[in-house]
Amino acid sequence: MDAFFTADEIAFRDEVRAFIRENLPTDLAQKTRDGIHLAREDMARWNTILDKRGWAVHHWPTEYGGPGWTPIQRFIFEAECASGDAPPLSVFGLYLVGPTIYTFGSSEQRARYLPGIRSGETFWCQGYSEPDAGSDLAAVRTTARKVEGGWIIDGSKAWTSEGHFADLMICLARTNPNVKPQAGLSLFIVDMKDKGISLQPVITIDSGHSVNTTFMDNVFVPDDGLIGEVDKGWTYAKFLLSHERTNNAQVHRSRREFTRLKDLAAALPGSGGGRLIDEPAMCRRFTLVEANLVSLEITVLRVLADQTEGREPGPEASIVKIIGSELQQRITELAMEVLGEEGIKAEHEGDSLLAQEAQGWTERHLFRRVVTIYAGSNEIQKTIIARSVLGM
Amino acid sequence: MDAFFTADEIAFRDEVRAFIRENLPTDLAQKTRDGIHLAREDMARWNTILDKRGWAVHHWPTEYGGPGWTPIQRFIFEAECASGDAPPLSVFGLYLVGPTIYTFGSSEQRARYLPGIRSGETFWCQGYSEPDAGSDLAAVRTTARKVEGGWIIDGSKAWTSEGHFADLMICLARTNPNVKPQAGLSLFIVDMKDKGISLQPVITIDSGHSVNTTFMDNVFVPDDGLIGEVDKGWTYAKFLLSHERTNNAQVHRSRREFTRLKDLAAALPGSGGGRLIDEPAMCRRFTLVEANLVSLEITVLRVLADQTEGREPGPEASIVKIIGSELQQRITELAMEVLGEEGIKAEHEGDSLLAQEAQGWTERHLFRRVVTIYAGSNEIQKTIIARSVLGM
Amino acid sequence: MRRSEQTRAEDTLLRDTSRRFLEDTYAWDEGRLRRADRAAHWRSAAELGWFALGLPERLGGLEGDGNQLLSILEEAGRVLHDAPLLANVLLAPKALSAMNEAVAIPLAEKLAAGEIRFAYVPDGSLHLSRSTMRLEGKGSLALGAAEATHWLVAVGSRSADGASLLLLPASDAVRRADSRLIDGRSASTLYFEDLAIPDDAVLARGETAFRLLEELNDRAVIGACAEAFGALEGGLELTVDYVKQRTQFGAPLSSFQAVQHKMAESFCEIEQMRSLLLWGAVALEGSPDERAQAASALKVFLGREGLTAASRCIQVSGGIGLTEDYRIGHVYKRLQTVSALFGSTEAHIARLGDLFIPSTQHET
Amino acid sequence: MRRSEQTRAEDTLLRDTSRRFLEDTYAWDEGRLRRADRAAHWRSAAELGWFALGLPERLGGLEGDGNQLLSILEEAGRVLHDAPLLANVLLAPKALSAMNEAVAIPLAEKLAAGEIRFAYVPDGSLHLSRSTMRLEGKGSLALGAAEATHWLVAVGSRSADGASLLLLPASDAVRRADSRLIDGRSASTLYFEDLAIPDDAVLARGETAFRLLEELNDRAVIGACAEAFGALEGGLELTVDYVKQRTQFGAPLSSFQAVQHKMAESFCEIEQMRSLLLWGAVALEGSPDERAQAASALKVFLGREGLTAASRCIQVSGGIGLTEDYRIGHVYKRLQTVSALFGSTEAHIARLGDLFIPSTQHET
Repeated sequence: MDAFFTADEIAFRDEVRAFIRENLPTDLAQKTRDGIHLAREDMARWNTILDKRGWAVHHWPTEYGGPGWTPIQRFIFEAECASGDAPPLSVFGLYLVGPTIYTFGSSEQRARYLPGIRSGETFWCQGYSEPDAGSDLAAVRTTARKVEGGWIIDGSKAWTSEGHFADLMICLARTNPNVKPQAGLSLFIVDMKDKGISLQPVITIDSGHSVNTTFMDNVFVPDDGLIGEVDKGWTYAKFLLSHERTNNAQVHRSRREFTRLKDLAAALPGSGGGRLIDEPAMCRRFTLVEANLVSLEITVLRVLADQTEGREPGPEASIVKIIGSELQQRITELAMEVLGEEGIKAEHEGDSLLAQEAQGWTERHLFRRVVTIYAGSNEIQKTIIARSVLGM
Repeated sequence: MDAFFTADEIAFRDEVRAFIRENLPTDLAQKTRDGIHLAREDMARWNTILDKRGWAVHHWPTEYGGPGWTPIQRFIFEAECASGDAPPLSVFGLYLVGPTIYTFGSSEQRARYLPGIRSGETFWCQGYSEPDAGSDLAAVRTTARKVEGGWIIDGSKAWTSEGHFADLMICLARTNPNVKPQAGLSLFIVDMKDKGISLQPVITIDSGHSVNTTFMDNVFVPDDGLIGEVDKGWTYAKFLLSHERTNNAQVHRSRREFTRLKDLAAALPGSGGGRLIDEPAMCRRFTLVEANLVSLEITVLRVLADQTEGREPGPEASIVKIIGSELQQRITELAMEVLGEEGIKAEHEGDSLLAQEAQGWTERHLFRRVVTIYAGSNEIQKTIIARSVLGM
Repeated sequence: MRRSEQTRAEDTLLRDTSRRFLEDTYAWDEGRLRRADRAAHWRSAAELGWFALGLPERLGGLEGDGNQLLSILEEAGRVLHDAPLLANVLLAPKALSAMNEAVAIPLAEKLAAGEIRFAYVPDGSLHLSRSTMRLEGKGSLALGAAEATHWLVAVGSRSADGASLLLLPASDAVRRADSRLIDGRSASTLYFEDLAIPDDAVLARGETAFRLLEELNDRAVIGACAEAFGALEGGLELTVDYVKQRTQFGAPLSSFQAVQHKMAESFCEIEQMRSLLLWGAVALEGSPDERAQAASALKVFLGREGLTAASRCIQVSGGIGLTEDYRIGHVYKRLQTVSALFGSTEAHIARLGDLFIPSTQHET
Repeated sequence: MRRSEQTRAEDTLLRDTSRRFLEDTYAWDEGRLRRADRAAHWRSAAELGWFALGLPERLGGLEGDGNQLLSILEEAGRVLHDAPLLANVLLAPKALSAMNEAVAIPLAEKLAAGEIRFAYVPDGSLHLSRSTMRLEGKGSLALGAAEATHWLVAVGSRSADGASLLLLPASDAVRRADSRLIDGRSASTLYFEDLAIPDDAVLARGETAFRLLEELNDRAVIGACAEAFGALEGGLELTVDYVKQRTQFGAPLSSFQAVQHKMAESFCEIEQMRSLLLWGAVALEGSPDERAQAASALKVFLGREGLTAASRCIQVSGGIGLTEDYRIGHVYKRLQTVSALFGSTEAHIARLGDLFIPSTQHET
């Protein structure tokens, strides 16, 4: 797909690649390869390394520490990080909270919260979804009641990823029950160390713990913990979701994992004596996934090229969540076929290539059932396309 | 699948097979192989042959000339007819009109109309759908107005298959505009030679003419042309549709055509020098279709076994339309891959096996887009399953 | 011969008793695995006749037919049963039937009483030297091998030349790597390292063994698919009930056409699988070719349409479907597990291709 | 380099002019084929610069880029154009660029003026004897060969050894079997029976010819997919408009979630195809490997997702979608046609597999 990039961009890619080769600790790369739920300190280490180079908040404006890259450069950077097995950066602080704060927050909030995100010292989690709200954010029931000098928050939040090691939560709460469901919501910064907060781990079907239910009982948030104006939380939350449309495609992670799966299938023997990947049915399945992966990559690049060249992205931006999430599942489904009996073991013994690779794939395969559900289920995405794009 | 049949049933199959071998004229078998829209006289010839043996109306009760077979025997008979390339019998008279008349008609109507259907002399067409009604039969707008000695029918009917050579039509018309849409409909027998009837051919995407739009302008139907009671037409029409649930699966036609396609792919060379069917991708696709075809056959047999053994069929009866129609399309899609460039020619020259087979497959492939639409589109079928079977 | 799901109602007593017993003792519940007294449960199953059902009369058995045997496995699948029923209900009785009666009768008696337990060890790379009678190589994943008293070992299953079926007493002398599978069951890989095999451990050799190994493996496939089918059918019921209760955007999920159609599609797939399972049940006693076709068709359908049907159930359930505490994920994992055991989906597609589309050489 | 559909707006004049011209002269209408004055239409296309666009400046051409060339074919596809534009817009200019200038310049001039017409004859079983210079065998379906004045004939395209690219004057001496295709276009099979080929008809031989033939065929694939894409995109618009108007069960079809989601799925497939087409456009001038990948990926996508998208449009349209008078069936037939030309879907999957997953031998 080189034909899609300019010479400058290819030179940029080489620079990023060299930096990662020289600066990514090998143990971090190994940990990234091994599992899907990374520890906070591992993510923080890499964040700090990037921050030193000025690359940690690569999609933020330069005034908040961003490197001033074009969206295409960010694509290249992320692709190189993924293919070099760099740990993923904590998604909430960088992609969600940071932009929310520099767009809608006060200058005090910017000064107080942005540096910690940039350096990787502060970890955030998201408090949007609720047990009874699911994809329907307007149904949020958590309340924030005005008191002297601040707000009292009560309620519970579902699917708090990384909540068990986050310092702060960005939390959507109902401040006005007397208006339309969407209108009475506000956005707060909640300290996770508040004594009113308790977490219940949610074990997911991969048997891992990355998600929690968060209970908030009489949690105090001072006045300066309100982001922007009261009752405007819905607008802020929607703004952010609509401006990070290509993130959920997870194109770089898919490319990296697919490459790894290809390598694995090329290293394993097939039933006929040759390589597994050369068995006709296997080769055909890999080929079809590759064709879909390329088309996803280009679709994402179209969106980013529009942004890079100063245009509003076209309707293709609305499909990347759907096609990206379906592809992630196709890749892990193919992995299960490649792994065979090794893929159904809950733990893997021995140091064979197969056993080493299997753990990560099995976890990923199970956990990735989530990607067609979260961030607006694919059914909701299709309804949005039909209504907003096709005018139905 | 022999394990599914009793010894008696296998003996019956041999008897039917022998009869077809001895009695089906070779030119009729050839015509059946060549195209999809057969001429009236060809269907009639085979009907007459079967009638002499007492097998024409094989699913009718014995009192109206049926042979008294079990539903499983009928399955076997139909399978043998299909695999022996016997022409299809005219579906409307045998499957729709006959049962309607012997169930709801008067004894005069039975005496007058059933013999012609049995012998193949009379051809019927169906007048249910309308240009604006589609799958929504309750929206029928054709009216029947009571006059001295009969009724005057005005309106139009869509998708009148075989209307251009039918003698009679069974026609759903509104007799009472002042009740709920379903309640005010009646069923009439309309003479296609009436001067008020005009037909407009509808050329379908296979470029064939088997379908018409029928315009009825002041068509007179005598009183004895009303079937059953006035305003009960909806009930009669629904009764019939619900009692012929396995017909739309077209399992025998699919088996026959799939066998033929396998033979063709075994006779054609592949790119590697061997047989086309042995190319791995081709073999895999044939295998997957075969697995689906077997499961359809058994699903249909389950329904028929229930009927044979005196039970109401279970919920599996509601899926055969969906899975049968999807399979028909998969088979012709596979045929297009087998045919390659020959499959996209509108006409085929030469006497090569490929050219000879291509005409029928190309027509079928295009025309069969209809099977997921007609007789209650598959979307409607899914809604019915969700509501009636799953209680959603 | 049963040609319809409904004829199973004729086996009302068996099915109802099984279901009641399983729902009482094994109903889904997070604490179940810790609580269940596995030994007592096994004895109760024996008392219900589950292990005698597949044995012929001459071995003191009840001579049940394929549908009856599969109905037990299906019911066990519904509650996501995790004990190794498959080998003891469906495989061991067949193997014992093929043995010398003098040896088989006491074993059959103990099997029926729940006193011994068999595990089926599918072939991996096993080789038995005819001259030295030494066994080398490893087996494929064997469900319940760690708890078994006897191992039915498939050796050299790829050709009639090297094929033999062994019955070995479970032994700690054999290296065993035990694994918990993602669906909660236990399975082991057995490594045989130059193990001496006594003559009387060889139940069959050569062509006879080859045919018997094919039959055992087809039975394993059909039985495992019956368990998976039961799980899937229960999973659809659970999901349909859930979407009727769960409200989103002001309406029950079950009122959305997209959810309705997804469930209808899963229903279509499940009913087709049921059809193949009915075929599998009669084919258990049919010709080897028909049995092989039914087994592979079932396996392929399970690994494709079955998994799709299960993943749709997770999808419409939303977040709860991703949690370990909720049942539907375990249904999915059961299907995923069965889909990898006894030959992969692609391996069964290839085998089915050989059966459905004989090559020119075979034809002549 | 264009990396987004929207940058095509920079070619506003070209695209708008093309669309207006095509909608005026070629808009869908049952009588269109009988009415259109094909010769006059061709001259107008030449006046718009369609045939000069792909020619280099040194041959008097406009040196348009891949996106511009494909946009013409895409627009032609939208109106289901049935004249052989592909060979004259995208292939002949490339072949002429590879020729001796003295010969190429006058041909390029006539091509640009619409005075001559090329047809591309893909290889079937063609063989040119190096010693006798006799051509034997048949070509694959050649679009517009009956109306062409010149044939670009691909010979021995399977290996560098036997490869040559020929430019032959169309001749009645060559046996030609003309066919109407299901999408309304004309194509011919040419049978060469011991035809003497003059030396100057050979544009390239050996390795050079082999690479050129690959390039021409990839261009044919990419161009044909652009036409099909235009047809499909127009088909989706037509269908969405139709379901908004069509009422069933008391509501517009477009209000049913099942219909909405089907259209959204087709939209996803179409946008992915557009992405591959943007890749194809830049790849026209990229490395041979990248061009081959883009071409085969497009072809595979068209034959699978593209056809699925089109069949969904028929499905939601209901009965009218099955009639010859309505446009959507012709969209489907256009896609079906392109899917069978220039290598089948399975052939391109196999080729893509070789490109994406190099075998061990190639790697070493």
